[in-house]
Amino acid sequence: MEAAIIVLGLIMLAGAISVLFQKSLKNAIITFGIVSLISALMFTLMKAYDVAITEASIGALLTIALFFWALKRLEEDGYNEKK
Amino acid sequence: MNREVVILLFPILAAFMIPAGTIISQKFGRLLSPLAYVAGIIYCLLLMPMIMVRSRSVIIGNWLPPFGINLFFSPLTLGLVLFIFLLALFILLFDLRNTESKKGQYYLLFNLLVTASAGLILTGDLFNIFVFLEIAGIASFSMIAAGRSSAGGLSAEYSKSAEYSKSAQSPQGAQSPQGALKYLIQAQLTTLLMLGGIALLYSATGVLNIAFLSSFEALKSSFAFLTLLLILLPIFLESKLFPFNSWVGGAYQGAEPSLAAALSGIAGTAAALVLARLTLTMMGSSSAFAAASEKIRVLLLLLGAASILIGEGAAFREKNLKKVLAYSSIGQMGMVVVGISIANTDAVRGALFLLLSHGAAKVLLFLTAGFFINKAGTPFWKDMKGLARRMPLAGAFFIIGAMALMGIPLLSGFWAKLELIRGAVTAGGLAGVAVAAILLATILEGVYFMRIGHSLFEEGGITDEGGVLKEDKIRYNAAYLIPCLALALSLIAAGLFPDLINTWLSSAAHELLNSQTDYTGLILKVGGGL
Amino acid sequence: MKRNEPLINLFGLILIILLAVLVYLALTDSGQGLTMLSADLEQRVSYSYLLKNVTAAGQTENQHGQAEVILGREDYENGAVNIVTAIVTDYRMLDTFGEILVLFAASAGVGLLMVERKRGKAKEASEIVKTAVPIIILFTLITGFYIISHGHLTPGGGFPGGAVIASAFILQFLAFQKSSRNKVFKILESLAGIGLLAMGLIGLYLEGSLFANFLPNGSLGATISAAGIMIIYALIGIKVAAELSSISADFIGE
Amino acid sequence: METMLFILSAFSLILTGLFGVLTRKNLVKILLSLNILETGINLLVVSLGYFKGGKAPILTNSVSAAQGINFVDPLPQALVLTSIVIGLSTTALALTLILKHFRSHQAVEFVKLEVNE
Repeated sequence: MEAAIIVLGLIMLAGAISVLFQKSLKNAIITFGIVSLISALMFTLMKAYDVAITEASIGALLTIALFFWALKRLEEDGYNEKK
Repeated sequence: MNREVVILLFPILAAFMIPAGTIISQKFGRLLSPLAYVAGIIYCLLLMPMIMVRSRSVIIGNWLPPFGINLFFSPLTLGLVLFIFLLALFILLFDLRNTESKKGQYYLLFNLLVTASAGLILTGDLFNIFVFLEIAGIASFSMIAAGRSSAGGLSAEYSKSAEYSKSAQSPQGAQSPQGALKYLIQAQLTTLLMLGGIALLYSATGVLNIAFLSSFEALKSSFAFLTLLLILLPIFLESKLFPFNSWVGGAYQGAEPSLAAALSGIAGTAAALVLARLTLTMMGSSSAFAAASEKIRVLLLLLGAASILIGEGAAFREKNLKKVLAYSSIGQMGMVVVGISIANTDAVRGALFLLLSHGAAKVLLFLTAGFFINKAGTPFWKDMKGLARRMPLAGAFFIIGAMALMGIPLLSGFWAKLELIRGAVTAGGLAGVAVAAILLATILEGVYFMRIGHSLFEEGGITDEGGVLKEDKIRYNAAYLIPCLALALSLIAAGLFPDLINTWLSSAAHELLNSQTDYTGLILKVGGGL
Repeated sequence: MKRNEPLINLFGLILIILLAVLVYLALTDSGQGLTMLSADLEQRVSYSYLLKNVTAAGQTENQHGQAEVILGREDYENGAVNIVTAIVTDYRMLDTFGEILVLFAASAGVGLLMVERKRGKAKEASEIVKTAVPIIILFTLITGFYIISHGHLTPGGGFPGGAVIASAFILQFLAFQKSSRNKVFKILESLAGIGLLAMGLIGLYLEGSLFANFLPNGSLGATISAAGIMIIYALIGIKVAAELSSISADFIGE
Repeated sequence: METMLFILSAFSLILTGLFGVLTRKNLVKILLSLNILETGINLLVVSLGYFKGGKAPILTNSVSAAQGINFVDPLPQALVLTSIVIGLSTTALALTLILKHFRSHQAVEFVKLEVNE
């Protein structure tokens, strides 16, 4: 149990840090999605099943979808990551 | 029966009806919302005699605190709810004629902002405060960003004029999303930290109810300080306290005048009351936070004094009329915070009086400023030369509002500042700094309002150039006159006969300062305890 | 304005480390008094929720004189086996109501502010998608209704269930590029909201306080039990689904 | 011990999010940092209700006979449910504002605006 928490925590921390330092927004959003899903896993470890379901469906899935739709619209408006 | 709670439901019902209603007509929200507040005000007045005699803790879902959530109805809270409902009604009346193109959603959000402010005033539960703060926040970000242009509420002529297209090319023309975004990021950051603080406090005590928290055994000094600081952060932000007020300029510049009035008069009042509730009722005479309350008070006093000086200084240098008013709000809220932090009867009475006086005066000033900006077609007060000569009544309203803010004798602000200073002098010590800050701020306020007033009443000016201000444009409409007349008269009435609200002030200050008998005791007696 | 990235990062890092140290010191201070985690479960309000003895109605005691909750017994406080659901829809209903208002405000705000889409229509979906999507939508809807209707028994309830139903509508937008249902969503939003208020007001009228449960609780653990909670969660589910769908529709655009 | 590990990982996320909000200048990145901060806070809140060996707060036949002692605390979980939905609402609104901001300034950073006049 302890080992699982430590491993998951470290993965989450690494993911969170890489969200901040990634050049590409698309990759950053995907990484954030992974962090969010791992946090849902953490919630199940803490026996918070209601929270885990809500985090997975609302916190991870819908939030990521919103980010992607927004990014797509930004690109349509002329946003370019490389600049 | 806990039927006092119905007071919160009038604006909520109006908000719920708007999405379906706008399918019928875009005007639905604009016409329905004032009715909700008329009903709310009547209901408030019906409740008032009963609540003035005896405060009541109203429960939700038949669960007694600390298990359920309670709303606290006392002369203080019900009076403030009545006050913000009145302000909301006035602002909506002003909007009735002066805005053509606001969508239904705008009124939905406005109703939610007022609901959240009323909820913040009434609620007795920490997590509930967090939820209401979020509602108020989301409603205000959206409404600020919906402002049509940087000047806000400009007349059609102006938007076609050369000056406007010049300013629209510079980034200023569409800056409302930026102000709203800055506000959103800061507000979201602090409310999230507040949630962390609430959870830490819960894990130490096992309750979320303010009354129960305050009657707990002592917390560790450093832990109490940490959690209190985290919990107070978003409230510092909402009450525009010094290091947390960088959003104010951008947000108010983006907002239309009527919205700026709502943010300053309604949301500001609610934030100040939550601050008083947490620092006086929760920390005040309790044992739980005894170790940290002194430090928090000193912090509040210093931040309050700093924001008085910084706010008034910024207002002094500002050229945009709406931003002048916004920055002076920072200063005035600083004075309220100082009064709360001194925590003796005189200071708290002064702070509450100032809260009411500032709320009413600011709404009057913002509505009048909106009227001026609309007529003159420019947001800068220097370009409004001679405007008040053509519209003496509006000019008089502006002068009355400004004098009430300054604290000229015979107007409400005078008594408020007098009691505040009296309280600070009684307290002595560090409060002396606050007295100096308030006096200096009054001088600064006097100078800049004098300059603006002089410019407004100056000879010549705007009428000569370009004929922006045609003869038929200076007619008033009832939608502007009725709210402003009511506000100006109440400012004068409170100044001439301060005894009118004396009973209310005394019982309100008593409730905040003697939480054992007037707040905690009542709720603990009803609630079962753990 | 030129920004010096590494310097700002370093400055931020130092600030964060400082904050971390301060929080650590505050949490591990050795002084007297309550601190983080010093309340055990027995000392928290949740203990009474778990034992369903907030009002002590329907409570029994076992031979040790301790409170006991028995599955299948009738008329426990709100009849929900899932205590989180009981808290969300009953004990702390005002918070949930506020949460709905937050989502309501956000959907109105997004509708008010969303900019028009510049580019024309996206390309038509293929035939395979068009046949497969209705089937997927059907299954998603069934899952959503299941999650909502079993909120009092299993993890789930109105919010995730509403999100799942919304995802069915999102799929439909993506496959057929139609968002003409906006009017329906608006009416549903209004009706579900007014329905929730009506539930609250009936509770106020019959039981004497807003959102008080006025319906029979049924027997603890049965599928059809906790009637008030089921209705409230259904209304929440409809409202959440309508709001999330209209937010998504605004983001996807025409 | 387990609780402490949960709290520690929550704090690490909170601090990372805080760092991101303070140092990033891309608005989408700031928003992602806020979401990381929110995830961290949610983890913190739930972990403050976690007890070692506790069961999920759902009454079943096997646990209802016992006196409900070995459950995890359900109240923080209920609070976090609220917080997650609030987080989604703010994210949606902030993204809308960012899109609007980009339309008027062609930038996903805060732009320095000329002072009046």
